[in-house]
Amino acid sequence: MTSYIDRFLEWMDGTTERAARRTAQAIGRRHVLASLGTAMMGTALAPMLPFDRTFGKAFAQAKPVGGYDGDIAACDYWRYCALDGYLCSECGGELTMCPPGSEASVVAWVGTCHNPNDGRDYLVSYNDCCGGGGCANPTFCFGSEGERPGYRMGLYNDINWCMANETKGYHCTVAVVVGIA
Amino acid sequence: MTSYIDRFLEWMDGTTERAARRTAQAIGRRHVLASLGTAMMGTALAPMLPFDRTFGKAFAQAKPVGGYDGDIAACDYWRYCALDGYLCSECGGELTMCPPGSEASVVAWVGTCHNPNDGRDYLVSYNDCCGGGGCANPTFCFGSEGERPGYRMGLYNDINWCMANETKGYHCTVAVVVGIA
Amino acid sequence: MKKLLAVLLSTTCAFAAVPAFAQDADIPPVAEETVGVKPAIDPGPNIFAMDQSWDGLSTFQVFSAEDFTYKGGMGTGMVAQGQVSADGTTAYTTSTYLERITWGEPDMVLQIFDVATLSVTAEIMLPPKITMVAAYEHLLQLSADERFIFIMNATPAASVTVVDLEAGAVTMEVPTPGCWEIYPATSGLKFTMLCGDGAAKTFILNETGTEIVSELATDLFNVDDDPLFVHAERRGDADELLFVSYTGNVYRVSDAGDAPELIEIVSLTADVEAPFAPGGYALTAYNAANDYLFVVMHADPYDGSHKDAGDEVWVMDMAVGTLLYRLQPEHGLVSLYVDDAELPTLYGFNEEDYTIRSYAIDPAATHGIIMEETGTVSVGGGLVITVRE
Amino acid sequence: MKKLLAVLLSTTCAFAAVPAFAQDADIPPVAEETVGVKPAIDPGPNIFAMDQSWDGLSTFQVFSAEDFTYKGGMGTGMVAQGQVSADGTTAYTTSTYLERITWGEPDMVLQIFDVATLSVTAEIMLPPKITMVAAYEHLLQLSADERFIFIMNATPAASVTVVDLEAGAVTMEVPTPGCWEIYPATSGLKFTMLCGDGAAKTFILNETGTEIVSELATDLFNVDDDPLFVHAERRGDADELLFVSYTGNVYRVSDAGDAPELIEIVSLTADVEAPFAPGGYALTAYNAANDYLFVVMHADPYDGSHKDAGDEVWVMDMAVGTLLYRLQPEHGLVSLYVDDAELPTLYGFNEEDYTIRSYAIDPAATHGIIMEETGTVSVGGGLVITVRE
Repeated sequence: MTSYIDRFLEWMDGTTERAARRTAQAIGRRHVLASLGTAMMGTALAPMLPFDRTFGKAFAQAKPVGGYDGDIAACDYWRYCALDGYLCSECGGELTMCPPGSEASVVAWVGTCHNPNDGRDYLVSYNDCCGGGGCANPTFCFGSEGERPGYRMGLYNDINWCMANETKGYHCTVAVVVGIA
Repeated sequence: MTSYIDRFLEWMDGTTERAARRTAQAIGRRHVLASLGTAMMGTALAPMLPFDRTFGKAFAQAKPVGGYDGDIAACDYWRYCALDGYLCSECGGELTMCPPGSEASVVAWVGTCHNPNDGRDYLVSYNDCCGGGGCANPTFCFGSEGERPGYRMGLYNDINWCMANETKGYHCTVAVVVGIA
Repeated sequence: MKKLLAVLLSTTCAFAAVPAFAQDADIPPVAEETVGVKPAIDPGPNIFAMDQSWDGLSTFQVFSAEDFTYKGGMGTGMVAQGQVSADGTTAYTTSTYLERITWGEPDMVLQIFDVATLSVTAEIMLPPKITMVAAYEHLLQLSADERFIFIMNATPAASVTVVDLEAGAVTMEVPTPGCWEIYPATSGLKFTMLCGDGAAKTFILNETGTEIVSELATDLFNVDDDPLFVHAERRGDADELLFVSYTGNVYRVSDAGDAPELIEIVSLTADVEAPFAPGGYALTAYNAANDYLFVVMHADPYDGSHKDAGDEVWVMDMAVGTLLYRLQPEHGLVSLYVDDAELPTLYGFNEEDYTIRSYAIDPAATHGIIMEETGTVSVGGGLVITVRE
Repeated sequence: MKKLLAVLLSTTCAFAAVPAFAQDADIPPVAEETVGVKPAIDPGPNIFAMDQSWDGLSTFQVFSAEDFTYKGGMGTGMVAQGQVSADGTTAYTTSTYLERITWGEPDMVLQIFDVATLSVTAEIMLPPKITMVAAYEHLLQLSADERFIFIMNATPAASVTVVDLEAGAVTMEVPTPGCWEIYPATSGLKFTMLCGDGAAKTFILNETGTEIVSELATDLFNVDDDPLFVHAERRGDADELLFVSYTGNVYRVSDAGDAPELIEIVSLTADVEAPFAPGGYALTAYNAANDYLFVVMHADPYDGSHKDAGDEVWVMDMAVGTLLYRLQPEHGLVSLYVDDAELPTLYGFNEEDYTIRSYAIDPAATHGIIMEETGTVSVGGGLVITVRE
């Protein structure tokens, strides 16, 4: 956690020197995103849903778990340790894929979650999906492990991470493993 | 009921000859309405809220009844026999007054309700209030006595009666006695 | 902004580049992933249901008709109506966007969606007259050949906006004073409406949808004594519409000619002693394979109960015009849809808990059961249910 | 349209002209009435609470602080923040209107409301950068003299938009990289922020709000080990801000000078054995008459529990810097507000059932009770509660 925050701080200070191996590729895809509505991996930045807006909404039925290393419909699934939002997997999307008709946020917040299956800690990017229609009966999860207020923007999960997209409406949130912590 | 409908039909057919004593006044006030946000009595036309959107909303606490001839917070209050909508009296307005910040619909639907206090049947105009903010915890009532589909527009309560206002957002509904049936 | 994002992106990638220090060396670590957008919904038959909002986003929801999975939603404006092409690939919505949500300039638009990608492919600005009303199937209707779409207006004066979908443009506004809902004919640019004087009226337009060629009315029903519900069914491919009245009569109306024609009135309740009446929203459904009309019915009707949820679903055999079955679903329903199979699947919307429920209908009661609940799904709204293969 | 309405109106009036045939001649009939608009809300102290929507209308709700009646709402855009002038007559909101609700051109606006009439009196278009985030008090702040208003932006780069309310215009955007939330000083065009490197930073602008005169940071806290909540209190009229940390420390910070200055850190939990920590949203409230800081606390904290509802409300006597009371409201709270009376009224938002609850606080426990629940009202949202006489 601390090392992640150090690195995040370096970015906040503008002092980071690390040139990422896939920067060019990522930027290229970001351009594609704007025109095609497909989207690429999020970034050092952060989160989303404000508070429980599920008031009065029914919870989703269980979904078949196939190929995942846990029940991705349950808020205690290991990747969701800092996820604050509706699960895209119940809004027409998948664990790491936004629903058709929406686009992935170009910025995202990051959590550091412990995977009980292999004992490792992972950096998980929580991208919001932007635009599109509403969900029908999504599970709302509200994890805040390692969460910090907006002064550590990349760890902040109260904010709409569609903020840097042209399409700014919040839809749901995906959880994407972007590295080992 | 039937005589009302006859008269409504006459209007629908464009055959009515009755010149109303307050037409000029009413029209004058309608013009005021547009500029000042105050509003006048509705008309031969009709209803409003589609179906129960209260799902998941708490019901309002009882309000003191003073001067009214019944519990105006209860959906079985006699005037509400064809009211389909949120009670404005619980949205910042009163039984016949829209909440501050909204405007009364310039058209409205009409119900014929029996007043158990005096044994008379009354014509009740259900005006929607338009614009303004939302309600906090309003009672939703859904009466359909004498209601007809849109082919009898003035008796129709599934439609947004803010349709003829410049401000078209639905807020809540008032119940105004406009005559004896 | 672009520069900033480049930095951000590089920072994330930097994280990913940090070498792993595995806790459990036997298990390979989870591979790095990339966020994406699911390019299309999964194939298979779909249930469409409109979740209307009156102060924000309405969603035309898409569920799998096989396992009730939520496939996603088409986001649209306030108080929306929805419609789907016969082949299920294209969806249409009309809705209102106000500049300041509850006030300000209204943009009233027809939006066309590609169902596979749940994406808007075109938007056509409409005269700002479209009716803002609960979801009803016949407020937004395609012409038989799906080249035109008809849109119900109320200002409160009633009219119909005609849009040429090929040209992507409004062709005309048909004045339809006192008439409501649109029942397009099986061919041509022609539709029938119900009117406030108890007539049904057929409007025929020229083939470019720019002129009224004919408008002829026929007395059909008594608005005071036996008003018709505006939700109606076409009897299969026939030039025949089936309307149900508040008191439980089924009106068979031919729309083959230039004017509507009453074929016959048959009663649902004639042979039933206890008082029952139809009620709900999309309260009827027609199954072509068996020539059955399903109707939501409630006991002990009273003036104003015509939108109440029904305790029973009655089945009329239209071939003989008699009541065949009285089915008792476990949950009260306000809207129905049925497919055209010989062993039909019936869908119902339960307004109490906001669910769509499916029922296997076995007319022969092979296993002793005519109606069996087979599934349920929570929805945002379901006053109109549409299913497409 | 005008002609049509004239006909409609005359028709209605015709109804009214029909002579009455009284059923009970002894009781005079109900007089004809006219629909109207209530010109203003009833007088008296008000509770303001933001009901945020992320896909439609947000409402800045107004309740009577005397009897909890709903006086009405100020309708505004999506993901709104709200603020109220010291005298309670003027309200401010910032929010986002997207052309197509979830997509399209964003109008990000400051709207100014007359509280009495719940009406928009002015709207100022903002640079489309305002942060779309849960309701927090210090994202939208008035300058001490209420001539300027400060608006938090995130693109995600942080900055503050400054609006001159007299001129009705944006004067500048202050870049505030890595810093968050706005704590205006008691005088001048000056505010302090918390920053991601653990500093607090004071920004001083020239008197027209067009230039940064000074920006000085001071190391204040450890973001990893003892992060501060961004909800904070001013200690009465003093040039002193009170921050609470995740682990339960109260940071007293002076903003009297050009740079923030740490006065003292005092612990809420030092003398408490069982593990407790602060948590919630507007999780603190300050009462000037008694110099008390109220803090929502929850038992058995863990990494990530800092937004959980609190089981207890702890009261720190700031005069001596020690924990004075541990109060146990019946319902878990996430946000507080307290007035400045000697016998204060405390307000709390219960996220479980979406209610605001009021509590009479009697520090002397005259009747043996320090905290007594006195009222409850259902609300659409209450993460920030504001009360004005």
